[in-house]
Order: sequence, then structure tokens, then C-alpha cells
Amino acid sequence: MGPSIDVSIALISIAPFLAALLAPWIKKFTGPLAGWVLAIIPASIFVLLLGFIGPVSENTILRAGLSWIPAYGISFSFFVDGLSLTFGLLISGIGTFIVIYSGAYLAGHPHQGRFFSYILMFMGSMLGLVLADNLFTLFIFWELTSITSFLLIGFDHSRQAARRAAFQALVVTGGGGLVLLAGLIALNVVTGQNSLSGLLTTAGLVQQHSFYQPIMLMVIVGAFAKSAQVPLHFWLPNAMEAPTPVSAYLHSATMVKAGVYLLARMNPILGGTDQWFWILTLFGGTTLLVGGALAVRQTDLKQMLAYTTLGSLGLLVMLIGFGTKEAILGAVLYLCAHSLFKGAMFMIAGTIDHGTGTRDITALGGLREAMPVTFVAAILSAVSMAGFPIALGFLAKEEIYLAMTQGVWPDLLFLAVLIVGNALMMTVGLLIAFKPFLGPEKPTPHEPHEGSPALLAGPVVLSVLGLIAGLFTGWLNTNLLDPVGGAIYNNVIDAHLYLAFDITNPAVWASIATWVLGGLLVWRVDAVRSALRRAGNAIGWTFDIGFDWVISSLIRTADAITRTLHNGRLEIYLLIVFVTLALVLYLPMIVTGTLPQIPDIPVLTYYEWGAILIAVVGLLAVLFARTRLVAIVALGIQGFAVALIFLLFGAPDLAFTQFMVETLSVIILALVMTRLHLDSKDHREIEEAVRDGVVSVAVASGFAIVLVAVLAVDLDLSLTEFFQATSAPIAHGRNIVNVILVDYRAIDTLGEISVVMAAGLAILAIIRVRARNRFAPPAPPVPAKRRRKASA
Amino acid sequence: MNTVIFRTVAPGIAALMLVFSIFVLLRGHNEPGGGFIGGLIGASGLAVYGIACGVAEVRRAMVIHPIVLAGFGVFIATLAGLMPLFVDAPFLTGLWWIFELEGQEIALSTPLIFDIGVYAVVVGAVATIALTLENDEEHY
Amino acid sequence: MEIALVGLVAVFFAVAVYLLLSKSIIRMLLGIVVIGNAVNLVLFTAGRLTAEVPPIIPAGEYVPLAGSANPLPQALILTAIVIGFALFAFLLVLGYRAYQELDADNTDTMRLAEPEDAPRPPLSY
Amino acid sequence: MASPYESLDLPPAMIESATPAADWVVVWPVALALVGAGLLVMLRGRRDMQVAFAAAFVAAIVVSNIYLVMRVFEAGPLAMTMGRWLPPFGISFAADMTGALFSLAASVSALVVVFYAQSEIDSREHRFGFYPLLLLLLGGVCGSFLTGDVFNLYVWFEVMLISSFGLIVLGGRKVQLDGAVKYGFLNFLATSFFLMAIAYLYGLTGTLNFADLASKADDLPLGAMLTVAALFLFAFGMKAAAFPANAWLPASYHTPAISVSALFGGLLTKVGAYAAIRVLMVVLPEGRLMLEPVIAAVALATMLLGPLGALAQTNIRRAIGFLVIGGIGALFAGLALGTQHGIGGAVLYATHSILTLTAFYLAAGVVEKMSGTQDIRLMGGIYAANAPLSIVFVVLVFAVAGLPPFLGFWPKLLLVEGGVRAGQWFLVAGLLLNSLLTLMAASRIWAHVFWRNGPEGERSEQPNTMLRALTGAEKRYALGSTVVLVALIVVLGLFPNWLFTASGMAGFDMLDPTRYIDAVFAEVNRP
Repeated sequence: MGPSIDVSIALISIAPFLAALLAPWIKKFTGPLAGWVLAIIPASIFVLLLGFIGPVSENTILRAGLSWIPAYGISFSFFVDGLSLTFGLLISGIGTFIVIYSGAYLAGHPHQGRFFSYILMFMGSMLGLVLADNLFTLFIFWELTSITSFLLIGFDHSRQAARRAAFQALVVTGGGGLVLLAGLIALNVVTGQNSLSGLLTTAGLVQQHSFYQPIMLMVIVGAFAKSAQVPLHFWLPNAMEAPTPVSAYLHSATMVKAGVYLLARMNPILGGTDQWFWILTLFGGTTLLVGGALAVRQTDLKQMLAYTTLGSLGLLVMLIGFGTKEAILGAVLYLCAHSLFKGAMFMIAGTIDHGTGTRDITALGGLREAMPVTFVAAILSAVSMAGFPIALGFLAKEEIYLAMTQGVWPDLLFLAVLIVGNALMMTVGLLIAFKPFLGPEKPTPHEPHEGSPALLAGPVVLSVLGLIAGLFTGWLNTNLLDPVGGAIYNNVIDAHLYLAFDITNPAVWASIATWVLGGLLVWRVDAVRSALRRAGNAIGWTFDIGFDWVISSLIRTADAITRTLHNGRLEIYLLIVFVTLALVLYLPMIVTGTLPQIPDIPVLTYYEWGAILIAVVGLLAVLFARTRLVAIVALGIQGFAVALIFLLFGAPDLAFTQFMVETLSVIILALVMTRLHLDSKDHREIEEAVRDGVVSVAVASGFAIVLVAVLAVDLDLSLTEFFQATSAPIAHGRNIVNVILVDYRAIDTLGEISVVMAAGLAILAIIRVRARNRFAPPAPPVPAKRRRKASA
Repeated sequence: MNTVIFRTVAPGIAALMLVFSIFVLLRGHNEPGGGFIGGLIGASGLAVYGIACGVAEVRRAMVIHPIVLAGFGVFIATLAGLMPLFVDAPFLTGLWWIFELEGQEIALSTPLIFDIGVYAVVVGAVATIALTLENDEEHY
Repeated sequence: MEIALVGLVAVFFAVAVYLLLSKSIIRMLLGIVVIGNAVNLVLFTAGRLTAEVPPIIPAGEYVPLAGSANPLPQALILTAIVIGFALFAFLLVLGYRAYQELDADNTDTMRLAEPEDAPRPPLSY
Repeated sequence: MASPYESLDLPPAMIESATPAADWVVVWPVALALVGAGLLVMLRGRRDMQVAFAAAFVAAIVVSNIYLVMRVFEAGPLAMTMGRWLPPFGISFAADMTGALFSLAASVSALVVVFYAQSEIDSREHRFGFYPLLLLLLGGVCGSFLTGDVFNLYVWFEVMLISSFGLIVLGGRKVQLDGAVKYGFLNFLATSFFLMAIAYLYGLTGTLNFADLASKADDLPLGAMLTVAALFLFAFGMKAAAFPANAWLPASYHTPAISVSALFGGLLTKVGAYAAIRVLMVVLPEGRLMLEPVIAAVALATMLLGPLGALAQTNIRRAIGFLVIGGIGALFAGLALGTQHGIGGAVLYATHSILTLTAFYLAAGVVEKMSGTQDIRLMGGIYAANAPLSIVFVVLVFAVAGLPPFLGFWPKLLLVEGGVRAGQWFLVAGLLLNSLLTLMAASRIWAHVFWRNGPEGERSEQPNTMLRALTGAEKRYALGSTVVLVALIVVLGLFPNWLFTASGMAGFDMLDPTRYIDAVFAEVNRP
């Protein structure tokens, strides 16, 4: 047995984040050695994980978990099987060299400390992602990788291209993540399981459910966005704006593989249907071809590698979709091989860039003497990339071709796609391995020099590993292929991989075809490249351009909508409010068919009619007043009429208060109005007047109709009866209204006096506006003049 | 309106209104009236005084800024509500102390204190508003 | 008898809404006063009406006279009146200040917070 | 529930049993705020005391709210009926988990703002009542969350409204007046409509107490009941800045001092959303059911138009204002679902939104202090200039979009799950799109303000020299308090278990308010 899994996993999931917190300080204290020091973290994680190989190869699934959100059934749980262990080893192993490499690559950069923080955080997220058992834990780490990669891609933040790439990656992978979230939640809802290990026990059930299709699609969208499958691929090449260690790590070995990981993980749960097969193989195959072709077209080393990464991801997705035992074993082998050679290749590209100052392959040549170690490492990785024996890449390709030569005719189509795709990627590998190093020396921005040990450690170790791993097929069978393949296939696999060159095997002929095609392409690379460019120019459109178009039209649309809805005109805002209000008042009654009858004219005393008439006259006078004085007086009249109504219907307190308030309102209105110089006319166009009139009548009649409906109900007067019964004997007051105000409902009154006090404060505050502005030098001349006139 | 007569009579009217307002406040629990109405009457009195004799004069006569009076009102009204805490009763429970003074039954109660608070707030705040508007040139 | 007030309330609301839809702040302020009265009348009417007997317990009695008015809506309205007055006073002063400072009685020309020529959002990254 | 009294001749009127002092916790937030506000107004000349007292009172309110949440956590809803009158005759205050949690989050935000404000509220603004108005605002907000009476809710709405009026004009720039006019008139109308709805509801049922209403609203005539529900929804939607009546928010929230914007952005709109949840879930559940498609449509429109508005802004504060609106959409989505997940999610979302948006405004305020403008196009270079601010801001960018592992993720998770369970795919799509658009808007702000080195068009790789360094006070109060709040958000995001339990309780008691009603009527039903 390996080390205690709880402790180890706690360490694995927390250590990178803690290290990330401390990284800027560690950087400060250790200076140029920071890379080596910080690499201790991923290295020890790697060693810890190595300890799990034994148990995992015996098909023991290791689980560990901390209670996290029991209230929602989310635990911070992990499980280690072959698949997660392999990813974990790749992440921590390659991560070790990346951290070392970054120490040298970014030496002297003012934000190197931040960089270490981000990359360690990223590493922690990625480890968490592949080790997570709980679906939501997985998702959290999934989005954390989006967030950290956003920060890493935008690391070179002063350039707009870097910012754009970061934004693009965030939108695509973060957005894909949100779709994935819905898929995971639906999966949880359908199965009642929220852990992967639990889901694996219910494998095959989801396919029967009516939600299967949406769930599958949402998961696939999430995975495709992360793993840059066409048509969501465009962000990946742009992400090369990030410093090279980031490209090497995120965009070759780890983050982009998260989607592949997810698909592999979900294969037992969601796979096995025709839809799964066709979606994955078609999109994967397309991505393979597109990635390969576009890679050959590039001349920037990093761009070339980025597009081959696309191709490789497409290949992996295609194989998972294919789903046969051989395909999955091929995928597993290729996954490892690719991580090793692509990580190495990127670091080599970075070393060349660092050593010469350029990454343009056409501007490079003859570096074999200046950079011999780099050259060797480049050749070794290219061997694996091209799939020459004895490299791991060869084994992978053989297994893949084997998968395609088992069955019926569609396999042949896939085989053709694979041969072309692989040939294209081989071309790029060979070009990078030889073109910069052979031939005559070309002038470069710096005098070329070999990289430091920190820069070379990664490429050398990874490329050598990629080459010699192929020799240990026995070990690979038991420790890699059986557990990993078994996890993806969800069945026991007993792999019998061996290194041989058997010409009776059709797979070998497929490999040979690949080499021949690749060789031809290398030979005529310039012609192929210019042909591809012409084709690209003829199309004149890329998804990348499309992204800009989508974003700018989104912003323009948003701008247009916002300008329409929030046009700054209070009158329109009010109109919207009142029209909605009219709908609110009428629609419910119309929909439920409960509009009340229009009631008969009631019997009232003549003085009651009189009060009502005064009110109406006052209101109309307010509406049609020509001068402000008349308007104010009319306002007073309607207010006093209301007071009169209160008095007539038995509310003397209300009447007094209304009377006082109305008096005060009129006084302060008069005080203010005499200082304003206002138009006496109501400037409304006739259409506006009609529109406003219709709206006001609609609202008013709506309120009235609802009131009629309300009055049709018998009012429950138990509260009133209680107040009447207890006011004198218990509350010691005979004015029931006052008792309600200061006793039964005193807290209303408390709030109310707070309102009054706050109004005093608010008015004091607003008065100060002018107090301050009086002393401001450029006083607006017009209102000042008006003020004098008004006060005269 | 700013005549000599008005200026002479105004202090008297204002004083009368203030006294009347206190009367209305105190009788409020049993007859129409109470803190609101009383406060509005009192504030109107101050407003009349202000219109007649100027805001500065009112401010001098009041000693404190009227908004402080409002703050005081909210303060004691809430404190009146907090008193039942000491007798294990809920917030704003009316507590009554009824005692006899020269044969007259005098009732002192937290609702009365509360109503006085209401009165103070209304007088203070409304006077603030009115006085502010009467003379917004003054630099507060 | 409530129905008569329903009709009156409708007139109040119609006038208030029409005033509020004006571009002139001063008319909107008048609308605020009117709509406040309208709402209070609705509250009054919703508590049902009785004629003339105030909810005051005569001296010596323990309960009010039969047929006295419903005190609860009255207390609520009293609160609402005072609150309405406070808000009205604030809005009035606000309108006054807006007029002085922004030199505008017409709300259409008050475009400091949401300027008409607000810049277009940048399309850069 | 039938009226507890058969005969009113000699009615039992008062609560006989003693009220333990511990029960006062349900009114302390309001009582302390009012006492404090009164006291501060009395001491208006004493600047030193203003700050100290305001901080002390708000801190006491926070403590009281923490205790309240703990009480409700352990013993379920807590109620107190004022004046010892039996409910429903006296006004009840009643806190279930929803109210308690909202109240706690609001007071925490307010406390942070009290400290932050010291960096920008000058002595004149002290005199004109910043701190008393802040206390009143908090009192109004807490009162709204804790009251158990619909008319009393109206009163607290008004307290909140008028103190927000005072705060929004404080400082006295012209743009504030313009914003305040729109804010003032539209919000006045919203509360008037709310009062109309109360008038109708009283006219139908004869009572105002939520718990009492809950039992009486069943036998109302359908049309009238639905209209009243719709009117409540409209009035509260308008207060909450839900589409279509939300124009007042982007017109005004960017105009006052940033402390005030932060307070508004965090607190005010949530009160509208809370009230909508309370009234439609507890009092008029049938109305909510019938209005479900309408609420869903409102939620959808609000969720999408909010962040779209933010994308279209060049003013950083207005952009955040639109993000506030987007969050309201998510809250209404929870209400439209009306399930355990929906309501629990909405409550959790509100907690997140109160804290996160306050923090977002505060952080934007620090950015403004450094760059001397609100215009995103003219900012830049803060990433290199101020590391702590960068960390705080980048956390907020992801937190506001609801990305894990920050607090905003958890409510999104609940709401989306609720949507999936209810088969409401439109709402699910809306919630996710809301996150994506919010993420785009916020990360664009980040890229322009932090990553880009200088104003628009600037290609410089050199640090922005136009930036002003923060003064000591600004570092201490402005940046310091923002960092504390963001740290709280991060910690709550990493350890959300108790919030899940709490929001679960909140949802449970909203869907089945029996415990709430029993708490209010505990005395009446006591044998």
C-alpha cells in the first residue's frame, strides 16, 4: 500500500494553493533560485502519487474525502483510479519542470512572483480537477482552471493581444463551463448521484433517461470548449500570447486535456450510444485535420505547436468517441506520449526564443552548434511526435491504427483521416526539430546561446522519457493501460502491448503511409504552406474574426438596447411605469373573468355630494390652471375637500391633520414657487396629451375597478372590534385613533417620525447644494438673474 | 405680508399656537389631537414667526437647531419604547403610573412620552423644513 | 356610499397620473400631492365608511357609540399623510434645487446623470 | 386559522407571560438604529462622536443580528408582538431565517461602509447627517426584513426611502440632483403603489399581520386576489429594479458618494426582492402560482438586460449598477421557481449579492480615487500600481459572475438545480447566460482598468503615471475595509455549509410558513 491516502490527498489539493499564496515572498527571498525551490511542491506531489501506482494497478480504487457542505451533499472528495492517477502524474511531473523552467525564463520579470502564484494555483486546480470525485468539486476546479488561465494568458497585460486572448479564453472556456454545470446538475438530478464513483456504479442508466440527450450535449459542449474542439478551437492558438511556460503547461499538457479527461471519465456514464460516437468522432476528426493543416501553415514556432495541439486533442476526442478497447488504449498511450513530447517541444520553442529573440521558423537556422542540447532534445521529441519506433508515440500510433483496422468500412474513412492528420503533425514535428538547427546560420535578434540548466532540464528529461518509455511495455501494460483503459472502458482490460515491427500487421502499413506522407510534406513544405495560405485567404474568414464580430455586435446591441430603455427621459420612464401599472390592474381581472359590475349611483347627503364636488372642482382647476398661484390655490381646495370628506365620515383626527398638512404644503409650495420662474403652460403636444390622458384614465379606472371588487367582500372587522373593546379599559385612552398610533401600532409611528426627521435632514442636506455652489467661481449666470427677478 | 403690524402680532400668534399645540398634544389620548396634530400646529407657529421676524430671530429664540429637536424626539420616543425591557414586556409596551395629586388623577405613561417624542419630531422637522425654505440663503 | 368615493378616487388618480406624466417638475409635484390624497382616500374607503360618528369613546363609556367609524384605517392614513408630506416636502425642495442648479423645469433637458451624448462603449479589449 | 377569539366582550388582550430579554433580539436592529440616529442628530456638531457612535451602533446591530441568526438557526422563527398586545392586534416582528439572514448581511455591509466612509465623507457632510441617515437607512432595511406586518413594512420602506433621498443628495453635485429627481419620483410612486396594494389587501381581509393574512387569504375572490398579488409584484419589482420598471437605478446609483452607492447597491434593491418573496410566498401563494409565468418572464428579462447594460457602459459605477439589476433577475428567478431550491437559492443569492455588490462598489471607489475619473476609458494601469486592490478586484470579477469557488457560485448552483428540477429550461439558460454576460462585463472592466496600462489608445508598456497614490487614510479606511469585506466573501465561499443550512431553512419556512405563523401566534395558542 502507498501512503495514507487522506493525508496525501489533503496535501496534494492544498499544497499548491498554499505555495501560491507564499510564492511572491519565496520569490523575494530566494531570488533566482525561486523556480528550483518552488518546484519542490510539484515534485513531492509527483513522488506521493507514484506511491499510488501499486494499489491502482491492482484495481483498487482509492477514495478519500473531507466533509465540506453536508447540507447540500457536497463533500471535498477525491478518488484515485488509473485515469486520475495518470493525469495527476503528468500534471505534477511536467509541472515540476515547468516551474523550474519559469524560474529561468522569466528571470528578472517584475511580476515573476505573481506568475509563480498563478501557475501554482493553476496546478492545484488541475490536480483537483482530475482527482475530484464529487461532481461539483470537479466543476469548481474546472472553473478555477479557467480563472487561473485567464490570469496567465493575460500575464503580459500591457499588450492588447494578450488581453484579448485572455478574454477570449475566459469567455469560451468559462462559458463552456457554465453549460457543463447545467449538464452536471441535470446528471445529478437524474441519477441522484453527485460523485463520479457513484455515477460509475449506475453506468448505462442515464442513456435510458429522457434527459440523456441534453445532458450529453451539455457535457460535450463543456468538454469541447475546454479541449478546443472545432468550432470552439480558436481561443487556443491565441492563448499563445501567454509566456511560453504557460503555453507548454496549460495548452499542451494539462488544461486543454481537461476536456479529454472529462470525456474519458464520462465515457462509461454517457458513452456507448450512436450520438456519442458520431459527435465525438466527427468533431474530433475535424479538429484533427483542421489543427494539422493550420499548423503547417504557421511559421511561428509556438503557433505551429499550438495548432498541432489542436490536432492531438481532436485525435484523442475521436478515439474516445470510437470507444473500442484498442481505440481507448491508443488514446491512453497517445495522451501520455503527447504530454511528454508537446511539453518538451514548447519548452524547446521557448528556449530558442529566449536564446535567439525570435520564434519565426523562417528566420531561424544553423543553431546546432550554438544550442546542441536543445537540438538533441528537439530530435528526441520529434521522434515521438512523428511516431517513429521505439518512441512512446510509435506505440500509441500503432495501437490507434490497430483500432481502425478491425472493423468495417467507416473505419477506413477514419483511418484515412488519422493518417493525414498524423502526417501533418509529424511534418510540424520534423520541421521544428531540424529547420532551426540545420542549414546555414541566420542572423537573429540576439547572438544565439544555449539555455541554462533550468531551461534545458524539462525538454531533456521529457523527451528522453518519451523515447525510452516505449521500451517498458510490460510495465506500461500493467501500470498504465490496464487501469486507465479499464477506467475509461469501465471494464477489465488486459492489455498486451509489445514493441514489434510486424509487417503482417496492417497497422504497420498505416504507420508507413503516415511517414511517407509526412516526408513528402516536409519535402514540399513551402509549397504546401503557400497553398494553405492561399486557401485561407480565399475564405477570408476565421472563427477568430467571428469572435470579434460576435463580441462587438454584442456590445453594440447592448448599447442600443440600453440607450433605448434607459434614455434618460423621466417622462418616458414614468410612461412605462404607468402603462405597466394599467396592465397590472386590468389583466388579472380580465384573465380570470372577474371584472366587477358597474355599481349604481349611491345615496348621499347633499353636503357629502358638496364635498365631493369641491374636490372635483379643485382637481380640475389644478389641471387647467393657467398661473401657478391658481394652481396652488386649487391644490389647496382639493386638499381641504379631502379633509372635509374625512370629517364628514367620522375622522376628525384625519381631517385636522389633512387640513394642517395641506396648509403647510400650500405654504411651502408658495414659498418655493415664488422663487421659480416657471412656464405656466403645460407643454404637451396634442398627441402627447391624448396619450397621457388615455394612460391616466386607464390607470385611474383600473384602480377604481379593483376598489369596487374589494368593496364587494365583507370586511372582517375583528381588529376594529378589538380596538373598540380594549381601548378604554386596557389602553387607557378614549381616542381610539390616537391609541392605535401610540400604543397598538406604535412602531408604525416610530417609523413614521423617523421618516419625518430624515426628511428634515435630507432637506438640510440638499439646501447645502447651493450653499456650496455659491462660492464656486463660475456661477451659472442665467438662474442667478432669474433668482433676482423672482425675489424682486 | 411683511408689515409692521404683522411683525408685532406674529410673536403673540406664534406663542399662542405653541401653547395650543401643547394642549392638543396632551389631550390627544382621549380627544381628537395628539403628537402629530400638535406638532404640526407648533411648527406652523414657528413658521409664522419666521415669516414675520426672519429666520435668524426664530433660530435665536429656539436656542437649538430645530433638527436637534427632531433628533431628540426620535431618541425619547424610542427610549420610551425600550423601557418595558425592565419589566419583561415587549418593545413599546405602554407602562402606566397613575397617581393622585391634590385630588386630581394624573396619568404618566410611556405612550405619553412617546407622543411627546412624536410632537418634538414633528415640530423640529417641519420647522426645519419651513425655516430652511424661508431662508435658504443662510449658510447652514 | 363607498361607491361615490370610488368615483372620486378615479378622478383623483386620473388627474394625478396626468400631472405626473408632465415634463414639468412643478406639475409632477402637484401630481405627487394629488396621488397621495388619492391613495389615502382608497385606504379610507377600503376600511368601509360610516357617517359622522368618530371613533372616540365618550366619557364614562367603555366602548364607542354604535356605528362609529373604523379607527384602524384612520390611524394608517394618519401615518401615510405625514409620511406623504415628508416625501412631498423633500421632492419639492429637490425639484426647486434641480431647477436652480440645472436651469431646467423640463425633465427632458435634465440629462446630467444620463447624458444624451454618452460615449459609446469601447470595443477594445 | 380562525380568529383566536370567539367573544370580544371580555377579550384576552395582552400577552400574559413575561417576554425574555433575549427575545428582544428581533427588534434590536431597528431600535438601536433609531436610538442611534436620534442621538447622532442631537450630536450633529461633534464629528468625532458621529463616527464613533455610528460605528458602535452599527456594530451592535451586527452583533444582534448574528445572535438572531443563531437563535433562528437553533429554535426556528422568532417573533415578538409589540406593546404586549396579542397578535394580530399589535404589530408583530417576526424573523424566520430569510429575514434574519438578509438583516445580518445588510448590517455587515453597512458596518464596512461606516469605516469606508471615513475616507471620503467630509465634515460638512457629517453635519448634514451622513451617519444618522445611514443608521436610519439600516434601520429601515432591517425593519423591512424583520417586521411581520404589511403596513409596518410600508413604514420601513418609507424610512429607507427618505433616508436614501438624504444620502443621495449629500455632497451636492449637480449630477446628484439629476439622479435624485429620477430616483425620487419613481421610488415615491413605487411605495405609493405598495400602499395601494395594502389598502386593497386590508379591504379584502381586514388584517395586516402576515401570519394572520396567510390564513385569511385563502378564501378571497380570485380576481381581486390576483390583482392584489400582481400589484404587490409590480410595486416590489419596481423597488427591486426589476424589468420593466428599473430605469431609476442606472439613472441614479452612480451619482452620490461611493459609500452611498455601495450601500444602495448592496441593500436597497434586495428589500424589494425580499418583500416580493415574503408577500407572494407567505400571504398570496396562490397568486404567485398564477403569476409564475409573469415572474419568470420578468426574471429572464432582468437577468439578461442587467449585464447587457453593464457591457454597454463606460462609467464604472453605472456598469456596476446594471450588475445589481442582473442579480435582481436571479432573485426573481428563484421566486418564479417557488420551490425549496428556488427560494433557498434566492435567499443565498441575496446574501451573496448584498456583500459582493457592496464590495464591488467600494473597490470601484478605490479605483476612482486612484485614477480620478469614473470613465473606464480613461483608467488603466492599476494592476501594476496596486497589488492588493488588484487581488480584491479580480476576486470580485469572478464572484459577481457566480464563478466558483466564490460565494456567488453556490446560489447559482441552487437556482440552476431548482430550474432543472422544475424543467424550467428558459430560467436555467437565463441564469447561465446571466453569469456569462456578467463575467464578460466584469472581466472587460478588469482588462481595461487593471491590465491596460493607460487610457484608451495608450499603447505604452510603461506604468500609468496619471495614477495618484492612495493617502494613508484611504489605504486604512477605503482599501482596508474593502479587503476585509472581500476576505469575508472568500471565506464564506470556501465554507458555505452553514449558509446552505440556513438558506435551506429559509426556503422551508417560506414554502410552508407554519412555523412562522406558529411563532407569531405562540401566545394566542398557548393553552
